Amino acid sequence: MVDKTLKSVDEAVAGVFDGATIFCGGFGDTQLPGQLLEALREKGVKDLTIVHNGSGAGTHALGGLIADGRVRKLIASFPNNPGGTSFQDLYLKGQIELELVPQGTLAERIRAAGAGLGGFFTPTAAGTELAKGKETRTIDGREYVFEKPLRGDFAFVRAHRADRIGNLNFRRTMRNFNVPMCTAAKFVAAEVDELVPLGDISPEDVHVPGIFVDRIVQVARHPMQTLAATVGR
Amino acid sequence: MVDKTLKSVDEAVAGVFDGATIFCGGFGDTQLPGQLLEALREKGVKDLTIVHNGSGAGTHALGGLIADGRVRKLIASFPNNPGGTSFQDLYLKGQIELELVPQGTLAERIRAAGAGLGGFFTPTAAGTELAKGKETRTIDGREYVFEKPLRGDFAFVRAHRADRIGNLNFRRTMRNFNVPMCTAAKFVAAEVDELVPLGDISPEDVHVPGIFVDRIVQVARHPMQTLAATVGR
Amino acid sequence: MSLTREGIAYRVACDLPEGAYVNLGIGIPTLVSGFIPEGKEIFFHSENGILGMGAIAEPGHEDIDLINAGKQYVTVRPGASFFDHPTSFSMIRGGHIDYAVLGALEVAANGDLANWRTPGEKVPGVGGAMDLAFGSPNVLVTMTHTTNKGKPKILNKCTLPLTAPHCVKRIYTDMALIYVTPEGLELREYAPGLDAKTVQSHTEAPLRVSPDCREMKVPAKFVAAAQVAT
Amino acid sequence: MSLTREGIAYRVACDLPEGAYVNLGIGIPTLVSGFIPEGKEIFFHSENGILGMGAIAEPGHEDIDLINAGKQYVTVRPGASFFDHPTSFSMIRGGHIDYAVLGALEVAANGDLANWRTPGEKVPGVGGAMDLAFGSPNVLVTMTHTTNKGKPKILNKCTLPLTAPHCVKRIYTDMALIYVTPEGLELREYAPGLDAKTVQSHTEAPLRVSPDCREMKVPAKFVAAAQVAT
Repeated sequence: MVDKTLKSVDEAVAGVFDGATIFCGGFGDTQLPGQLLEALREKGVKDLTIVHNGSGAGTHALGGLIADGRVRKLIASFPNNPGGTSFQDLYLKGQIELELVPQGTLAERIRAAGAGLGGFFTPTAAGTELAKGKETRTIDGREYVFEKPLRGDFAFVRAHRADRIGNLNFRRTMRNFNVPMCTAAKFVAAEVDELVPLGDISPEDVHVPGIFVDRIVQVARHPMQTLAATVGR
Repeated sequence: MVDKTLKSVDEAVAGVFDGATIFCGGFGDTQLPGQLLEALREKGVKDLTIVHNGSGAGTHALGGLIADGRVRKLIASFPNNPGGTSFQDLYLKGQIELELVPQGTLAERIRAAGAGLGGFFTPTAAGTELAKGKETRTIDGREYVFEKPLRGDFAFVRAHRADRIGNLNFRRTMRNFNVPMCTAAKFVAAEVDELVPLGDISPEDVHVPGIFVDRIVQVARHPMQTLAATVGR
Repeated sequence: MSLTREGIAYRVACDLPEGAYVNLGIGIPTLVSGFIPEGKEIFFHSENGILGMGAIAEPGHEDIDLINAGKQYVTVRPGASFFDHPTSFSMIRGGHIDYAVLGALEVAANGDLANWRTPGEKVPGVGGAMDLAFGSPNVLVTMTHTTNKGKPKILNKCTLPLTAPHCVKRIYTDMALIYVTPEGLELREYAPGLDAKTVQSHTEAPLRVSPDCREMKVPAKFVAAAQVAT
Repeated sequence: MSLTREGIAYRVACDLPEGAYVNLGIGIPTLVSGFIPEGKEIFFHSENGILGMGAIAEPGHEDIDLINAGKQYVTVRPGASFFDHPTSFSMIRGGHIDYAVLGALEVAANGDLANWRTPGEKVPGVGGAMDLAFGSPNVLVTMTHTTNKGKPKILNKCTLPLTAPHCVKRIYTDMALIYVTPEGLELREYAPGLDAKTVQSHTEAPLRVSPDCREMKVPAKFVAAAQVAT
């Protein structure tokens, strides 16, 4: 019987190595795979490349990993969170690298890797400084920029429900980058609110089929990512 | 109040013009938008380009449209249904054109059009006769074929449930080409089993958001596409 | 005399037709949803995966898993849908979002938009701004007509890095409503108490005055004595 | 002596490891699912949007909306999922389908596969064959060793249009199990009652005999006196 469930987040991050490229799912800090990222912090790997929409606030999860100096490079669309972050401090000191990618291009590059494509032409950024040095092409009268797929060694995501074969289901706006990220990393681990018996997730409600997921761990949301912590109640 | 529902399939096909490119959703004949296609037959437009995975069996719906000589060209991946079709007869007589596209490439070309991309590189078909005359490129040591987006003037699909603003929900294997096709045509009409009040389809269960759909019509499946007709009961 | 921030948002809201699919950027654009009259159905898109977004969630009624692109806790309306990022940006880049209402730092006479990188900003961030500016067929800009030092923001040529070239269709400011046309900028409306000449004097790029040019019709509560802050 | 069609499918089934994601082509590959032992969990993919496909539906229990890529009414197992074509072919082309078991007309010594276009076929159709052949990291071919006229189908070079170059990993026939290696074809097993020399005599491409080469272990019911039909 296939069983992708793990007892602890430590097991899920055990294989991460120095220099790895890590997809970090979620959009906004409440949806980060906070417990997996904290386990990764504990593990102490370094020179990581992190792919995430933002740069992570505070001193836990992604913000903590960056504050600890474990991250060599961030690939993101919106790292300048208004609140100020560890990333911003390190970036201004020249101690962390940034590859800035428009949000839609970031999502599509990840999807392209998962879908086995060699790259695609997008109109976004054509004629702007974010297209500098990139191949462009005029197709049917419009200018496009060539973008290559973006692959990860590891993807860490947070989902709502999962079963033992790795099917994932998300609530509300939780899908975001998690869906493409699960398809495009060599090893994918999800922390979930709830582990349910096989068959409890209706086949129509599977948002990420188990084929894309290697390991599952049921764990409460990180205390700093709860509603109480976020809205101050 | 926005209301995309129509009373009849005739209204849904009213705008179709000679020479139009028509996306025909579904996979296999039971899932064709049979009532919309029959209405289109009735209308009598000609020189159509049809995009569909197969070529349609029998003498109703897609098979009927082709038998009537209304289709100038078929863009498909598997037009050689074992049972023999009107398409095959006309093709052998040189009376209909065929653009043969691998199934995954067909789906991805349609998706690319809906997603505003200028094209993509796929490994599929590199080095085979289906890549003849196409641009190829070696990316990270692998050969890829350049494929352009495929747009439709009209998309006709069959879904399970819909609401008045065009949200679509599908049962079981009904999603197939319908999902990308809805994103990539100028005018999209869906025939559905059931029209439900707004809010009855949970936001998590919307497979095609209403933004991609122009018109909805509730209509029973075409009699030739029912289980009784298919399994002979 | 000039419009308040709310006045600018109100004027945009008047122009959104029923059934429109609309993405609102941060700042003044966010206010637009508050001025859609009851009964006019508009579908608001949030790029993190919502169509049919409703109001900000009431305190005590937030859902931890339901946020908008600005990371605020929001609600959804009946008929809403959730989806992933590739789908959300397919909507944007594929031209399906009828209107993108965006803030701006500078707009040029040819519709060039600069809104993603301020001169003083040391850590850059682009988010979904470029995708929206390239993708939507109707990019509507809302901003104060001039900087808080009184310098024009509607220019012959943008000085800041572009978000997208030739993308802006209309400019809604505290002083005016201006259309971007193939023949250059066209002044369509001026704020109550102003006139075309005054608007031009705060605008670097030349304005053609539309034959239909008129004073903007907005409720008096949206008209302020002085220029509003950004 | 040679294997029956069921024998070929049985031999493939023995090689599929627990937890594998597998797509089965039409013909002999379809039979493979019938030989997975109880308790070995394999996930069958159907390119029209199913993962976790089960058996063909019993008469009277068909669901009009639940078909496989061969348009047969099928069932699903607990833990199945449904999805659209772009997602399904992302699985295939993205290398996520661990094993693609495909029929073949010809296979070449370098792993070239020809299975989509027969010489007599006047209306071409490719379906998902190329995506599977290019996408899966383990393309396993099942076929009769020779044509029904006794001509070899394992060749130095394919004569028919290719489905994909260099894609085949293993060839399962009624006579043998052959691995495609960078050094050419390697005979790993021969059908009960045959020997390496006999297999080579029905194979155009040269076979290297593996040091571990042995008689295939299959139940006697899967061994026939004569060659099976295609």
